[in-house]
Amino acid sequence: MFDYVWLLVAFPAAGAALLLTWGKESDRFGHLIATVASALSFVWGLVLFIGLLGRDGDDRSITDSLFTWFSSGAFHVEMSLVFDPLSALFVLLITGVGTLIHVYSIGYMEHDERRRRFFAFLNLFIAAMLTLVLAGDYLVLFLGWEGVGLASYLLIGFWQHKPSAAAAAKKAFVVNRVGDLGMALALMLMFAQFGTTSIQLVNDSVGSASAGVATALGLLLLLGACGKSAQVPLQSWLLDAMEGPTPVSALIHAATMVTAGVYLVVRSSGVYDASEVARTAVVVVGLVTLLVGAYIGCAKDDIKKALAGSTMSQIGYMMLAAGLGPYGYAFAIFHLITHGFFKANMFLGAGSVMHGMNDDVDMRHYGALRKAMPVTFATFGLGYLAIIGFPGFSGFFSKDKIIEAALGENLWVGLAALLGAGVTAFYMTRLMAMTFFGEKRWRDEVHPHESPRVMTIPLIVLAAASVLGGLLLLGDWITDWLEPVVGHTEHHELAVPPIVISLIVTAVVAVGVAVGWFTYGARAVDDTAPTKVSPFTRAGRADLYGDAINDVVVVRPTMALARGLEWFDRRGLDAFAVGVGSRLGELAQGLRRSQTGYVRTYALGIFIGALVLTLALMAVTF
Amino acid sequence: MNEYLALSMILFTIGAVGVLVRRNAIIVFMCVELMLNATNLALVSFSRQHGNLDGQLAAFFVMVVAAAEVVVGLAIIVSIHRARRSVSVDDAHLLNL
Amino acid sequence: MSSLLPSVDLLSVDRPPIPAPELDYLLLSPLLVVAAAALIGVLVEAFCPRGPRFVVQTALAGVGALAALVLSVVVYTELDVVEGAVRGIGETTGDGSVVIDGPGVITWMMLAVFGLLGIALFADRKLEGGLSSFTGRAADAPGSADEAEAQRRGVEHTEVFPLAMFALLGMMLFATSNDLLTMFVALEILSLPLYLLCGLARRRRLLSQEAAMKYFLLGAFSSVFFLYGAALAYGYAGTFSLAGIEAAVVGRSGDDALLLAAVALMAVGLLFKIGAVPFHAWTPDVYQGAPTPVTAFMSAGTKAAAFIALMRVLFVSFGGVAWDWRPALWVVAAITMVVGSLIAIAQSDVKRMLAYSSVAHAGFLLVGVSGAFGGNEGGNDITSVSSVLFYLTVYGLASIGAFAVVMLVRDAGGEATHVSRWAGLGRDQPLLAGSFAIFMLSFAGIPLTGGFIGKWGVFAAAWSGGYWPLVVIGVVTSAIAAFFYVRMIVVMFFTDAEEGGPTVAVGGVATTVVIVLAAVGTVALGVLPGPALDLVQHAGAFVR
Amino acid sequence: MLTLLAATPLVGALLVTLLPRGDAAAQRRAKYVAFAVSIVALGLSLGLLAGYDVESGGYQFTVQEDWIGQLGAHYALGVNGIGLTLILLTSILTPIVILASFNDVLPGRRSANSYFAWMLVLEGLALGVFAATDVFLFYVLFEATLVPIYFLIGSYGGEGRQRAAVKFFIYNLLGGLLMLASVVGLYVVSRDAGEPSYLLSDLMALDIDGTTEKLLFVGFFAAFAIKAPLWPLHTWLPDAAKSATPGTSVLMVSVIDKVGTFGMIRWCLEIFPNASEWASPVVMVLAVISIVYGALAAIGSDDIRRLIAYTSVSHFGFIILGIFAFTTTSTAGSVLYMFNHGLSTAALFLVTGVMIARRGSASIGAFGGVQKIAPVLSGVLLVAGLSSLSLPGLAPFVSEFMVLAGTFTRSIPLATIATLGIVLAALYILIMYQRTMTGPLQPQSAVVTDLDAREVGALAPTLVLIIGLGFFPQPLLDVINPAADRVVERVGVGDPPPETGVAPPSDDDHEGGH
Repeated sequence: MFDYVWLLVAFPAAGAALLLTWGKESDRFGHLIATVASALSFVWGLVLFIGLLGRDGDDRSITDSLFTWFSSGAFHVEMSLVFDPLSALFVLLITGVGTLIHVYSIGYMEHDERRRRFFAFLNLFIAAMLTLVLAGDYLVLFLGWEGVGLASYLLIGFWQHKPSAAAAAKKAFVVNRVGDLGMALALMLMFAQFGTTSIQLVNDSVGSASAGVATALGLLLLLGACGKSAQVPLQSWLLDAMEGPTPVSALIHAATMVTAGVYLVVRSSGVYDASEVARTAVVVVGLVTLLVGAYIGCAKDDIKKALAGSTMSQIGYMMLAAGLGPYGYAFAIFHLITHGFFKANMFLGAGSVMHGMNDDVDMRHYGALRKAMPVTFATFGLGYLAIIGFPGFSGFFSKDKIIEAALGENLWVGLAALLGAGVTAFYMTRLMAMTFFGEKRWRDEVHPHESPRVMTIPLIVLAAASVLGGLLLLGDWITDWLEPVVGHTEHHELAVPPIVISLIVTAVVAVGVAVGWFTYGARAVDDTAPTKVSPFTRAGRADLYGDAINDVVVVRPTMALARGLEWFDRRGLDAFAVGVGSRLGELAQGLRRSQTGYVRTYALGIFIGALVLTLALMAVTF
Repeated sequence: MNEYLALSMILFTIGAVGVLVRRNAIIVFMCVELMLNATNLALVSFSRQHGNLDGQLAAFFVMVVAAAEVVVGLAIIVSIHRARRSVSVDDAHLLNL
Repeated sequence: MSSLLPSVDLLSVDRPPIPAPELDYLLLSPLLVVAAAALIGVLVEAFCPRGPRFVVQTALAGVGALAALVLSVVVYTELDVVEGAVRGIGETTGDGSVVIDGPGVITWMMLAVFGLLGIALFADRKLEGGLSSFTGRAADAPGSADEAEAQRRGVEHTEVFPLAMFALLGMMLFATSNDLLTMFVALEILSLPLYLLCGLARRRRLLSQEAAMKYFLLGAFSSVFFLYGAALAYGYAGTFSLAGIEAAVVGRSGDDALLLAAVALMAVGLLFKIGAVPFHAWTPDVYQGAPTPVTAFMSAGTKAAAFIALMRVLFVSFGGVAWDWRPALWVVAAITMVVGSLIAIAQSDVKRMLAYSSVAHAGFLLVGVSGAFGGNEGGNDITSVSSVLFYLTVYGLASIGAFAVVMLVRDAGGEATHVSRWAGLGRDQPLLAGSFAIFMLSFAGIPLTGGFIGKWGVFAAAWSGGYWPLVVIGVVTSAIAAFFYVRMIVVMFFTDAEEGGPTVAVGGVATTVVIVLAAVGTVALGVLPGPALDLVQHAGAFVR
Repeated sequence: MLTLLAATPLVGALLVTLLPRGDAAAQRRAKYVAFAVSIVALGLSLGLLAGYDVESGGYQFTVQEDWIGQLGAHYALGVNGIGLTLILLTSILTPIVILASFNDVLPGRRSANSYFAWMLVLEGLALGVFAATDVFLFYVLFEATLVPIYFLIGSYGGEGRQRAAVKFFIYNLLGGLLMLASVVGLYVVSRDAGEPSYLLSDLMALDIDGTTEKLLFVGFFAAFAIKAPLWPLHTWLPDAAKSATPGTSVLMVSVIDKVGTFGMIRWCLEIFPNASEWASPVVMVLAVISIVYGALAAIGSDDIRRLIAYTSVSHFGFIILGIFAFTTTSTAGSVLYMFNHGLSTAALFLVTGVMIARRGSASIGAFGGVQKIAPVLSGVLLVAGLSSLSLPGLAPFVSEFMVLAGTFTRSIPLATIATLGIVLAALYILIMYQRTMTGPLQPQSAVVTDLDAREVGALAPTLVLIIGLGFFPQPLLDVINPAADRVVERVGVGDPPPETGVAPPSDDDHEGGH
């Protein structure tokens, strides 16, 4: 019975289909259907997971070949799902967090007249995301990949009446498409090289291909990963994506979808193992994004954007880990999972705050909310401790391991990661302080209140997970668990024992917290953003000019080219074709004038014609 | 022999040029007749050259045809003259372009 | 001719008896019956009272043409098969002055059909309120009191029927003449009546007379060129007989300059008749000025007769120097297609547009001629002759049909030939406009109309003769030409009628029948051209 | 069978023409009859599909009669997988178009009878074109399709229809006539080799000398490239699409333009394999230019109908690219693409047609926030648009990917540039969607009411097929593959083998059991 992997996808997919086609009468209970679908998926995932636990390490993989998607010539694509240790973890994360967010959304979206559709899209997302992680073929993965992109597009732009939301949705999709370019080319390269796009086969055979192929594959996949995971240089869409309803930000743009890039890299371990260059590229991308994200996180007053910057940064950590090779894969996934918990927790917390603050997102209008919203404060606080890596909390273990691994790889990389940890502590402290501590800076009409039970219970559950997530590392469980997928992890021998590194990290974090507290917690905060700020702050507020650069380098030239070509097509190419016609018309008018009506002219024509004809015939011969 | 042929060609050309330069329809028509007669000259001289009578015979046919043409042609020109009081070929250019 | 009279000194006292030429009356019967119809027509004109004269003349001409058609069919079945270097059917008669062969007889049939259709149009008296389309009394000055008086009294020129029969006779003889002198005489027999017919329009008489004068002067001018060419050919070969000239050309027994000049000058005369550029200038003026029934008849008939004559001269007599004249013909064909199509674009008068279209079609036909393809060894192929015969048939049908429609679209001043006056015709008269559209599509060479198969044939002949670039020019020109045919359809179907648009007169039954027959024929020849193609292929080459 | 199929719409057209015209009831009757006829045709072609032996591939349901012996022309019909696919497309789309066009406002006092009759005529001719296995018959029907479209645009279209109709006609006629030159040449070649014959099978057996083959190829290709349309011969399409009714546009772009790409496979590749190979570098470059150029021009368009037309230029670029890449995958992908593009473009034209008709303007700027008042309409537009940008899970993705993957094995640079098209596709669709459907409702757009039941009924089948074929394209591919195999074999280039082989998956890999 354990091979019904497809049921995992089927529940939410059916939910989505049902809700999208059912009429208005399902408005009343549509959200329940969606939540149940997601929960069923979670339960079934749990059953399968337990089934997997009961097996030997070598046998922990269920392949469910559904049908041939398409097959032509040498190209054969099987619609196959693989439930193995890696995808199992993801399934649980996605359906678990997903279900909680469904529940939360019941409250959050209560007054939205299009709530049914919102839940349909959420279900669609769950289905697509599960397809992504369960795929046994890169093309099926791509199906899920684009499916989550679509769901993300729909949900970012859910409040379509806001032009900014619609624009953000489009931007997310288009930027992701740039990444997809890499994905698509990688898929083609696989087909050309190996005649298949099966994940298993490609990763098994990539070692026997030339290094160039592995590098190309690695870089192309990385491009795809950058798009989906908002890594530099394709990071710009994520901040705008915060236009979506907050549960969406929590589920898609924090906990699950944006980590798909990390999943892709880990899933393609065979490719990256075969190419040093590609691995290095992953590390560089991860590192840069880690710092850029953190930097942006420090400069934002919008609570969701600050969290979004943090998300970029944390995914940077994961990428960094994934780029470290077999040693880092497991830690990347580990951090991914813990991050999924605490970031979802904090986003939902932020949503709860906004719920109480009439959807205001400016932290400068918050302050002292810890009393107005005790549950939210408590759960958010736990998430905060987890993300900054407070000892004992999940983030402590996961981030620690990455920094440790990075140091083992390269001192400078490690130091940069360490710096990132300090900055993380700073901006998260800033966020905490501005939101929950200090003076009230509420607007007059705002009366903060705690959110309803349906929203706080998920917060509590997630907070618990944020605290306890570190348990996965107990006895190196997670590394052992993932070993069949990502290969054996060799422990790096470091110059200093791990405990020393932990201490250093904790110290750096403490410094970050202190700076943050003394800047924002202990002092009064302006309720409008100061305008006289350093260029560094301005750069941070402008997302380090990511949009501006895109605009100048890509968007405007493309649009100008498009408009120019359209003009050229009408006034140039078509005008040429039509012009040939009009020239012929003019020529015709000219020739027409030869018909003067004078009989003597006609006779002249005959005479000259006769003369020419005679001479021509003579000329041919003589 | 060649002299006759040359003369015939000259007459033919004169006739042709006459058609091109004269305005009076009657004279234009006479020029065509001149060309016909140039042809007759050529026919007769070729007949002489080849020593058979076909050419000379043909000349008679041509004369008959020319007479028929006169009949038709004058009828047309006269009717135009009645309508327009003019036999200038340049006056008749209503049909053009 | 050479044996018509013994070549001895005429002054000699000792005269041998003159043998009468041997005539095969059966083979000549189509010619004879048309000639008889024409001559009887003259007598009818003289002796029949005015009252029934129109009917009698119509019937006489109709019967004559019909008899010619039937007899042509009979003759065709009687033709002997000729084997040898030239594969064909037929034989010469009249001491070699006339050749009755496959292509010739098929042209007879074609001409007889065109003649019948033409006569039917001539006979329509409904359009002008009981009078024919021809002027009542040509001698009256236009706009004079006499004219009005003649109009009132209902005077009619019934001479048009014998004239048409004479022209038909000329055409038929032209297509089957086997020596240059006969050909010249036939040329004049066909031309002179047409000159007169052109000047006989009831409406717009000044234009009509002008057309007649232009046609006459230019026609006479060009036929002199033909004659002079014939004289030079005689000078080269010492005979007028086509076969004799062929023998001389093959033997290269004379002066090449003479030969080439002969080819060129005779070509001028013939190209004038078919309306090839630069000898085409008369076409638009005459087509426009002439009474529309006459235009219909001569556009189809003259072209057919002249093309057969052109090919007969070029292929039979001058086949031996084909490599000299083919390139020139290539150029003429190309120029004719291009110029004809281009100027047609700029026309705003339907009749004039059709005239230029006829020029363009002359170009397409010349494409087939310049291919000069006589078929592969032993094959039963589409040759230049057969493709041109087929093209002439479909062109003639569509042309007569189109001009017949022009007759019906009228306003107070007679035929409304300005294109803009045709706006919205498709809505009011879908069948009439639909027929006209069929003719236009056939002219444009759209599949499922005869015009398409026709174009296909001449292009195939040209390609077979190695002239594929000409084929490419031909197809590109077809696209240009399509523009004005399509524009007519746009005007008729897509444009809303202007105020006081033309009324479509109800023509006589005969006119309707003509249009229907032409339309049906055009479509039939497009959908199932097999039998017709069989016929023209079976005709084989010219017999000499 | 094929004759019956093609004749059904033609007879139906005659019937509809002869039905009484005039009052509303008569018009309604004409519409129902036309719709019923098209449904019958659909039933027949489904019967064809059912009776088609997928295993054996090849031409089936063949008919062959002499038509014009002297020319070597036959009345010869037959379908292989490629022809069958397009026949299905034609007979699926026609009823949809007819249903969707029920309430088209026709200019002047033109009758609905002729409008629907012309549509049926077009369907009949298109079915014939896809079934013809004789060049002459094909050519005749190919050219004949110009007439109904010409009338559909010129007589029933919107602003600028006459000009667009004439432009369409002359442009396509020019192409057709160039092909005629080659058709004539083919006759000469075939005759000189023995008996003239235009049968595909006979022509394939011909041994044409190199230069002649190239010449003849160019004539055929020019016609198909204009029809398809390939850059830079595409400029008739935006104008035609702008002026035609949506239904006409669908029939024109989704069905008739496919004759171009179909012709490339059926005639260019099969009769002139060597010349096709000779031309393929140039053609592939032009195809890639089409892809990028069409997409960019679509981004720059303000008129929705022109935009869709340009997207089609881009999509046709993919189809042509796949055909001239000469791999089984890309060829089969191209054929599938023809089908999918037909569906997706039909959905786009029809749904935007509804919008445009209600708003009275086709400018993107004339809409805004329509989603709020017409959620179903906007949903349909979104799905259609997403299929146009080849979202995985929707039908066009599979075909586009097959084309690209096949091309990639031939030329990496071309495939890479072509892949840019997927980014640009996202732009042109989403910009259009964003500007028309989202944001605050524009007051002028308030007239755009949601789809009614009939419109949903017309559009639903396309959406169902688009989604269904996105996941289950294999049944259709099973029909296409054998034919695609043969074509590639005919060209003789052969699929490039994978650079690095992989061990075939053994059954042991399926752990977890069944």
